[in-house]
Amino acid sequence: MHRIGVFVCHCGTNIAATVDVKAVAEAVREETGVVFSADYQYMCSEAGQTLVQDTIREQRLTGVVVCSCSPRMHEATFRKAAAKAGLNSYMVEIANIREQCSWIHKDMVSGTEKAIILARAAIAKVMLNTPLTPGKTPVTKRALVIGGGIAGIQTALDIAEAGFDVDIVEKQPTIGGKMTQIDKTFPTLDCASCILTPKMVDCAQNEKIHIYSYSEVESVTGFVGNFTAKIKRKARFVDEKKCTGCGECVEKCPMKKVPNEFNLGLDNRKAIYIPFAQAVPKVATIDANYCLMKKNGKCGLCSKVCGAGAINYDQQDEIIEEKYGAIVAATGYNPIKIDKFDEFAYSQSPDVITSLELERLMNAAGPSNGTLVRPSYLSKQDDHEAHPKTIVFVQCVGSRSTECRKGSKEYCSKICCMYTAKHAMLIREKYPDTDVYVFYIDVRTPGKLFDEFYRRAVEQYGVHYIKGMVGKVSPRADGKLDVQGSDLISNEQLHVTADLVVLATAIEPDKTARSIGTMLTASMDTNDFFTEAHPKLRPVESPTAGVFLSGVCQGPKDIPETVTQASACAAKVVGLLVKDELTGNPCVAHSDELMCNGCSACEKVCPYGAITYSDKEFRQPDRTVAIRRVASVNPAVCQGCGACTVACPSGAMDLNGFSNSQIMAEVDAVCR
Amino acid sequence: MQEVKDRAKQLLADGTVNRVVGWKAGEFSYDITPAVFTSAEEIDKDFIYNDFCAPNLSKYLIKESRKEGKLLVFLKPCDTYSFNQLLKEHRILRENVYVIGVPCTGKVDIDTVRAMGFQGITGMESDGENVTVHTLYGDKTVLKADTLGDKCKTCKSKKHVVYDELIGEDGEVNTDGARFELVEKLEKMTADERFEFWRGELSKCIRCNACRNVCPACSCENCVFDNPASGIQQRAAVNSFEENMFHLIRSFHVAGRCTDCGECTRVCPQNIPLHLINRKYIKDINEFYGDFQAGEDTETRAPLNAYTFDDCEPGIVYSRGGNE
Amino acid sequence: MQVNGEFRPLIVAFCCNWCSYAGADLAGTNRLNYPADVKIIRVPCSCRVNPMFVLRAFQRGADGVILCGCHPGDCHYTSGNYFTRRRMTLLFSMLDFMGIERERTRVEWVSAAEGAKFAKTMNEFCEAVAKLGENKRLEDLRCKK
Amino acid sequence: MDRKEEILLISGVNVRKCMRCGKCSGTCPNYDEMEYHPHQFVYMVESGNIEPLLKSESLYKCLSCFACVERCPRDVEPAKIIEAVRLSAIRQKGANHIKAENVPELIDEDTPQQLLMSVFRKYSK
Amino acid sequence: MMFRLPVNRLDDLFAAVSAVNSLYLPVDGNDGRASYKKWVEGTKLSSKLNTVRSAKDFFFPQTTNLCDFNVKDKEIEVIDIRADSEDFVVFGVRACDARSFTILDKVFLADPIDSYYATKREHGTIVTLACTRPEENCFCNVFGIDMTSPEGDAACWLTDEYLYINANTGKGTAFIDSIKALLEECSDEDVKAQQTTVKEIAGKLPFAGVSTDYFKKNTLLDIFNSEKWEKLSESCLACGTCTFVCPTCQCYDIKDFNTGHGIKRYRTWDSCMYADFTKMAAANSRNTQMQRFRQRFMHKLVYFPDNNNGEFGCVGCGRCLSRCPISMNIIKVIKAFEEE
Repeated sequence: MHRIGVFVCHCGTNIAATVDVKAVAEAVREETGVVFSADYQYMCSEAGQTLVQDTIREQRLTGVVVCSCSPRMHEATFRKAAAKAGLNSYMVEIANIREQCSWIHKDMVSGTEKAIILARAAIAKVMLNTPLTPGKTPVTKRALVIGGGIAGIQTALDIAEAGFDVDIVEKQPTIGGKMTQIDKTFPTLDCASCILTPKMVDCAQNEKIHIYSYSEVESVTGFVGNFTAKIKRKARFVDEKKCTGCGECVEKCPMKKVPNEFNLGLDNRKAIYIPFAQAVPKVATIDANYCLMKKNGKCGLCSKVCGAGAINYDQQDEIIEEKYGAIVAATGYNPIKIDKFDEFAYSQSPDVITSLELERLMNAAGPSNGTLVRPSYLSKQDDHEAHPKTIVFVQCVGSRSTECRKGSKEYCSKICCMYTAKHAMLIREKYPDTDVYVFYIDVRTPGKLFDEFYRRAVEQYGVHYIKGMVGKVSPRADGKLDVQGSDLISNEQLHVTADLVVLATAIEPDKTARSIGTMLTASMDTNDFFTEAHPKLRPVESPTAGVFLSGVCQGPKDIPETVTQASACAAKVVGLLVKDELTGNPCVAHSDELMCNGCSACEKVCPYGAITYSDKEFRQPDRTVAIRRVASVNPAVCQGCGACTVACPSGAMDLNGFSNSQIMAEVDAVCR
Repeated sequence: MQEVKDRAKQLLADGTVNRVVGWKAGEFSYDITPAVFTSAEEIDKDFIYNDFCAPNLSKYLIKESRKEGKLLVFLKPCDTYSFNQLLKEHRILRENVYVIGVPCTGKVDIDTVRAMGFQGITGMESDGENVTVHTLYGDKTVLKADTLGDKCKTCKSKKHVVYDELIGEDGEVNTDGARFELVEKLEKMTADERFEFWRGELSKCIRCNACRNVCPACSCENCVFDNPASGIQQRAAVNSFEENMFHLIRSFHVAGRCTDCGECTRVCPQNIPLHLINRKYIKDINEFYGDFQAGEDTETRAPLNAYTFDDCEPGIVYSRGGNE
Repeated sequence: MQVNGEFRPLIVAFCCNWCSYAGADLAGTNRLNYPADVKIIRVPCSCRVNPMFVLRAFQRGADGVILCGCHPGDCHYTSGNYFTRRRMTLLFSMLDFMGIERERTRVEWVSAAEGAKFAKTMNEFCEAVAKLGENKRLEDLRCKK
Repeated sequence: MDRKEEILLISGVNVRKCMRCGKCSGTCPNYDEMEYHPHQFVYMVESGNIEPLLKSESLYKCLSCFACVERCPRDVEPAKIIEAVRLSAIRQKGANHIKAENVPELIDEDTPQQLLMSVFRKYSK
Repeated sequence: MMFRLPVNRLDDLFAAVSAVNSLYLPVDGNDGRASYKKWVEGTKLSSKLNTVRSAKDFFFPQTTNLCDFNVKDKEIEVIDIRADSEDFVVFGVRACDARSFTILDKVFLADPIDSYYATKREHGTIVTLACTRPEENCFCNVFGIDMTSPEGDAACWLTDEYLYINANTGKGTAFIDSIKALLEECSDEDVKAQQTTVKEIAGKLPFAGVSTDYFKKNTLLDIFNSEKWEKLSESCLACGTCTFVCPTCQCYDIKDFNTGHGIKRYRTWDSCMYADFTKMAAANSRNTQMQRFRQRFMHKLVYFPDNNNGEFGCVGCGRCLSRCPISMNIIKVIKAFEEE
């Protein structure tokens, strides 16, 4: 039998001025199940709460309705109060007779009448409430960071700083990511390696951080606080523990013609290699596709010269299983492939390059040792034609474009305007005799000191910015490039003879992001960027609890922004890991297996991947046993939106705290 | 069709399947019953496939495919859509089913024939073009096209979307949109006229559940209308509200899943054009969210379990005509 | 419902907890009037609203039903209101198809900051429904007093 | 229907998709011959400033090579707009070009009927 | 005593009856199917053999409000909502449906009497109409019903020129008295002639020779345990179509509906084909569709005759034959057993 107590708050005159609170208290006393009702000056006050608690004890209440201000104000207050008096906190309902009644109505009669109806609805609902206990799950105090670029590094460092173990999984032989390939950073023009490599070293030396380089995440199971990941450590045929990174093996390796991915194929490396001097871990890796020993079993030079005996041609891939409380996606980006953009002749002329290639050409550790040369002259850098006299930069190559057939992206890649200004400026500074043209659609420079930077390129360095787009680049027989573009300001078609054309290529999420997203049941947009839990308020969390986003995998961003987000992400991870156990929201969905059809409709609409299916045996009414596919909800992952309850045609899915019967009881009560 | 019979016997004989789900001849030519055949003798005696075999067999597979051994089922083009949809919802175990697609040129509907004025129909024969009707009061031959039921008059597809083998030629998907003509006609009426129309139709409902029980999309283990806990359990259509409620909720539950097989209207003892309700959903979905045919494949997300950022707003309903 | 010889509609408003319910609270905080005919039912997300709740409200005597949720793109649960949008578009289109007056149903996106919009929406909706008069087409006579 | 609507209808182009990058004009092989350039066609049609285009020789200078269509990053298809403006100009003059009663005298054994039909369709209102 | 009325004066007859009591008769709908409608000026009698739903509806409607009650804590107030019943006439009932009342009466008028049904029976006058063009589905003769001389309070025969009418009961006599001004007394020759012709057709009906002997000769348990049920029921959809169009099915369920300001207790037709039919607290007494399917036919062909001097619970109206979605029906069941 229900024993409901109803408490009507005056809220001073806030409610009492427009609602006859005594009449409300009296009216609800007539309701079936109500054994007590009272009005009181301030229900939320210490005394008001004591009144509730005393009544719960004296009247042995099974449910409490407080008619007061919005539940958004004091629901938690009254729930706590009830719990202290021994009543389950979810047996409390609030009737909002202030914000949604007394404050909007002027007339005492209709105000009172509505307050009574709202109270009845709350009573009808509380009669169907069931005591709920939030589930508790332990938290594994270790984080996994997928991707070891600047985003992953910063996130890992910050998590480690807070005292938690963190593993970085990086698919390349070294951490560092794209930033290692960049020469200088805008808008300060300081050297990228100079600021990045100390952080890489910090990672290596931090005892809380474990780096799995040359490794990939194979699978992830579990949920927030309790993930299990399988990590594949790809065989690098060099024992990481023994290798000292001396480079003797690289020196001796006879296989010299391997395209060097670090320099984007502008030069070559050996079959055994260390990507670059400051690599972390500084360990050699054998490229099995080129190694003579691996290919035909003849050579073994590296093994012979290795003093540490680190070479192991028989090394196998290794799978490591580890438990994590939180997972960070920091999978980064790549420039898109531009071989379908025939108009820019990228595939036809070596002197048409991407901006990232330009970074390598300008870098002291690059293929030209920092001297800007036309790639066609890389092998004859002394030639007087080697240095480009006229350089054309083309903006928005593959960005802001709907030409999906070419691999274009509809979004703005965000970083190109700034790095192009940087490139133009650096070139004009170092080689003042060079003419630099930048064809742009718009110049977008929001950011601290960004527009000033761009204006400096124009005003101090004399870079020619042309509002218009390049329509066509044609290589000439003499190796020069005819660039034809429009100048929309002067309404002319321009023809520039250039020595070098640099394409500001769009960036896209790394190809591995999609499969990692699937593994993590983290939602992604059509461009394969990870989706945030909330675009404004939860920008570094995935909708999947326990999965966090760091860096460009969430959307294009520059280095300062990446680092900001990486640290924010770490803060969120730490906020999770610092807890010993997670207290769930008990208002979650649950499936009645006896009614479930296993149709997967609920799974399709769940934004959190909280629903899984399994085949279960059921005793049929005719006493035979049948196997059916049924849904179950992981209460630790479910956030309680209720989308599944409506998608479910059989009504097997229901939501605690907002059940079908509760809402319908409220509907009935307000319509009575 | 002897070929169909022979193939069934062959597959039984070579052990590919241990039973056949097909159609069984009745007392007259038109009272066909879905049945399970386990031997060549049974097939010889009772199996039939002709222009009167309207029942869609796919829903039986929910139960049948969970039994021991593999079964053979014959599916007409429109039935294959239901089959696919049930596969998509994990209701049929595909590995236990051998599907043979059989051709269909539209099925003769007994109620349509009766509505043509025939009484005491003791038998019918179809040669594909014409149907000869034998009655207690004499014989007469009519055009087969005039005898088709609602589901066949506006056939959506003669193409089998799933099968292990095919008997006869595969046909084409019908894209002429003719099936939406009646829906369009209703849309053009005033709200009052539409209300009168539907009140007139739905007030005939006797809540026998034939539409629900025959519907391949209504495959719930326990229907909300049978479940006292659902809050909307109904034993009978007590009044006009409950008549509306049943058909509104039922159609909403199958929206985006209904393949438009037309069985609901075919079986309705009160001749209520229930398929129009489902077709309205299909038409709306096509117009609002792009063309979608439930059961066309087993992968595409149902329109109600999907969204795009720029879907139309519900206000689109208010900006359309037909509100005078 | 007749009050002093004047027809007053009964309006059931389903409001999502995170945006529209907060928007309704804000309307209250700012003392923005709207008719007492509106009774708000709180749901976690607009996507919690089952079509059967809407029909239930009409059955029990509501003259109009309005759903309020976060603006598309702002859903607390990322995607809930996108499903609501499809579901209710189709349901309301069907009600219209059945000849139920289309002005009796509405979906409106109201953010937590849009107290004024909430009040304005409710005023407009009440007026529109009042013009239609009593819900006769989806009523359940048993529930009439 | 006003001129702009007519052109948009004929071409089927959504000029609002243009982001003013100028790549069409950057790519146009007959740029210098034209008084108005592809991007201007798009812009001027969008702003309804169509009279100058109708009077300009540029209409007939476009080679219909479709380079602009191929290169446009937003799929605006400027050449179709130019073609539509051209058609619009022809239609405007149309009524004077050929009348039904003139057709019989044009018929001779060597002229395919189809040609006459298309001429009739294209050059009359 | 036979009376007649020229066919062209049928409307006058209906008008005269309607002037006193509500009159219901089969009317063609726009879909060509007949259903009972209340007569108003302009209503035309259907030319169809029979209605989709049976005349049972008038006496045992699909739903009946039984009473209202209000609950306040532990107090219950019961309100009898029955209004005074008015007399009514159902015209055009066929022989099969007329017989169904004999069967329903045995259920509802046996002790304890169902007062809701009894009241309706008391106030209703059934005027039957003899069949002239039976359908292939008709098999009333299997149960000894003569379609040419229907039961009911008064019976009618329709020829091209006249409507003949003859009273079977006191109520029927009263009915004829009430419209006597329109009628003329006549001989029964024309009626006899029509009966002879129609009986000849009836004798040739496809099911004229179907025998029910099997169900008389074999024991309940033998029939119950027969293996045939499995096969017969395998494609049953478990819908209630057969039950709801059946003139003799009489099972119902009692439900409460909370209106928000009181409880309405009502009864509705139920079907033994439904999974939750006679569901009890513990479970369901019939767990499989085979058992439920068997129940319906056992009831009509075995249980009911066992309790009612061998009278079958079926009148052969043929509705279930034409309406079953999967064309499984009582004739196929009878024939399957008779095969032995």
